[in-house]
Amino acid sequence: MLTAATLAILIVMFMAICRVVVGPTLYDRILAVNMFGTKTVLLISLLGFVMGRPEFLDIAIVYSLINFISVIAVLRYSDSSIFHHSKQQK
Amino acid sequence: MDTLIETSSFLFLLIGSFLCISGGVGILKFPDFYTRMHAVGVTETLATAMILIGLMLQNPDALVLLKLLFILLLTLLIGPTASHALAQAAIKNGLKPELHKK
Amino acid sequence: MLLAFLVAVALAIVSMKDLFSVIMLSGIYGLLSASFFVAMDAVDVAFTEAAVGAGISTLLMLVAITMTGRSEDPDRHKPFLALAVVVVTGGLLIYGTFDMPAFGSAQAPIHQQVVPRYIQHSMEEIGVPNIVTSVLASYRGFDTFGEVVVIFTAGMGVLALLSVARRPEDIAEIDSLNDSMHEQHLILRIVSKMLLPFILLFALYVQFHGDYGPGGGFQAGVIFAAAIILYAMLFGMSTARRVINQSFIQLLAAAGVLLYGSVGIVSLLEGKNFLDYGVLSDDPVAGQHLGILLIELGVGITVASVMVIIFFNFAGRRENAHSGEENEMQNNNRGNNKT
Amino acid sequence: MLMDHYNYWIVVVLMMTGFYIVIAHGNLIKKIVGLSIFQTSVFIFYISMAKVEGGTAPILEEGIRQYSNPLPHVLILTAIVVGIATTALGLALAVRIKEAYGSIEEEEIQRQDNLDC
Repeated sequence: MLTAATLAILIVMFMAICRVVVGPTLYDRILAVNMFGTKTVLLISLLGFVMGRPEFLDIAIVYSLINFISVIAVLRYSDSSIFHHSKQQK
Repeated sequence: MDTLIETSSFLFLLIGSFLCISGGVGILKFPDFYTRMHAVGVTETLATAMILIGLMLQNPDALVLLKLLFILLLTLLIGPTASHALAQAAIKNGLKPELHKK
Repeated sequence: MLLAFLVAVALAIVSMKDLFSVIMLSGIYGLLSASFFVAMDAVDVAFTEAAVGAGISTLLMLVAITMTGRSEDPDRHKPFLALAVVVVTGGLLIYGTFDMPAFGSAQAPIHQQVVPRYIQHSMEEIGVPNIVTSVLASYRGFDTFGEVVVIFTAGMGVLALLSVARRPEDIAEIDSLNDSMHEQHLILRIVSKMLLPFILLFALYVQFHGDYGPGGGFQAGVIFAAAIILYAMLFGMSTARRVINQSFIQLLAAAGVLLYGSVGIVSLLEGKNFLDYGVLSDDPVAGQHLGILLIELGVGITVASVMVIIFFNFAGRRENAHSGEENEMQNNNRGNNKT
Repeated sequence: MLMDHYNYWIVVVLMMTGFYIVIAHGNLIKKIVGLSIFQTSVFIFYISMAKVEGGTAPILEEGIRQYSNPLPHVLILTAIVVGIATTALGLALAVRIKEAYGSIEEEEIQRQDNLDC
């Protein structure tokens, strides 16, 4: 059952990658990165169980933190960078 | 007794991965950014919770349970906030949702 | 399977024009490679790659992008020549891999010479279950010392390049700019207020847990720095600077390296060679434990403070670029409403 | 037979993509991303060499005999952190170049250099 779940998550990660490549607006890409991050957290905890080594969960915790911080960073700098950028065109 | 735990964890994992896939399909199929946002936001938190609970039932070792609980609480806290921040930034920068679609 | 994803992401990065999505993709690339490391049983490496490769490098590139503009002009000078060179080198390399041992085979030469000794003896000599940490800290203590010095110099290099002379009246300017921008992130501030103590606590857990599970000085330092960066982003640079001022951080970076060196010198004074901790306390194995803990602490402090220095300088430079333009706009506004 | 060398071929392909980005693209930031791709492919090469079939992570536990080889992990651990230090320096240089030359396109910078001397 675990391997079936890991397979499902791999498929979803692939979809997220397609969305990042295709995504018209900037925010689609950020959304896909966010989704990708949470799916990797799941993948790692599942891998931890499949391989029978529970220490992987520390990495999963770090992952979700880093994912949160990078999404916040992207938002924080994306609005000001557009502001910065658009001013140059004016 | 343990067959019950086994089947329930099996069930949780099944539902969790199905939700994941629905989220994935949602992110590709939906036309507009906000509908995609809705699809991902909902399934992301729920599917993660489902799969984590499924994992919890799998192995009753104390430390592992504690860590899994941490991850569960963390994702429940982080998921909605990230989606909120994303939506707020999108609206502020003038990404108008397409309301007139058929 | 994961590797196929990696190649797809790499090819996408090549074809992307807009730099912003390139950084998004490089974030995903880091995440993917970290999960590949997990699949390959490399637990510590996945930890570091996750914290550094996906987190900090994406962040730094992002800040750099806000200063150097997002678009990238699509001209590629003589791409076909480059392509030809690449294909030729690729062919030669692939030809080289044919006589490599099969992937994952136990008889590969790499597993024969030194490794069995480490696996058997590291438990008695150092008493630390995590072999990677024991090798990192005590068998190869000197290399890690050199590496900590490398990080320190990188931090000083960025400091020298980007440190901005703070004119007093300039600070007032930046403060007003900062506080106005941060009023509307209300929900984020509350959530991160709840989250921050947990992240810092987790960084300490990782720091001292390095012996038994994955973890250690580097990862703890990076997580610590990530927490401070989150704080600085949401509550504004000026408040962050007031909480952790610049000179204290630089002092801290130097202190980390000093701690590491002093542990070495202490064991030198005791008559053993430079970084041999067996001497630190009466029985050698406890000495090793003590030595490794101190070393990890030194590494953690240095890495955390260097990362914070780098981020503060980058963001400081960006604030300055902003306020620089604000001044011009205000000057010409003042200019024309005076006339 | 094919699966044995699959990892190494992927590493070579990644290395070449990174190499191509560095050569063909003018933008400095793009070159730094190319370098980091090149670097990560070297890490993957080391780690895939260290994997032993059926071996688990190198943390000693009672019942387990077969471990993956811990040595490359240590090397990669230090290499990642040094890599981030160099990337940070590269970005700092790119920022300063942008301020000095007004653009981070290679040709633009060379053109201005020829004008100066």
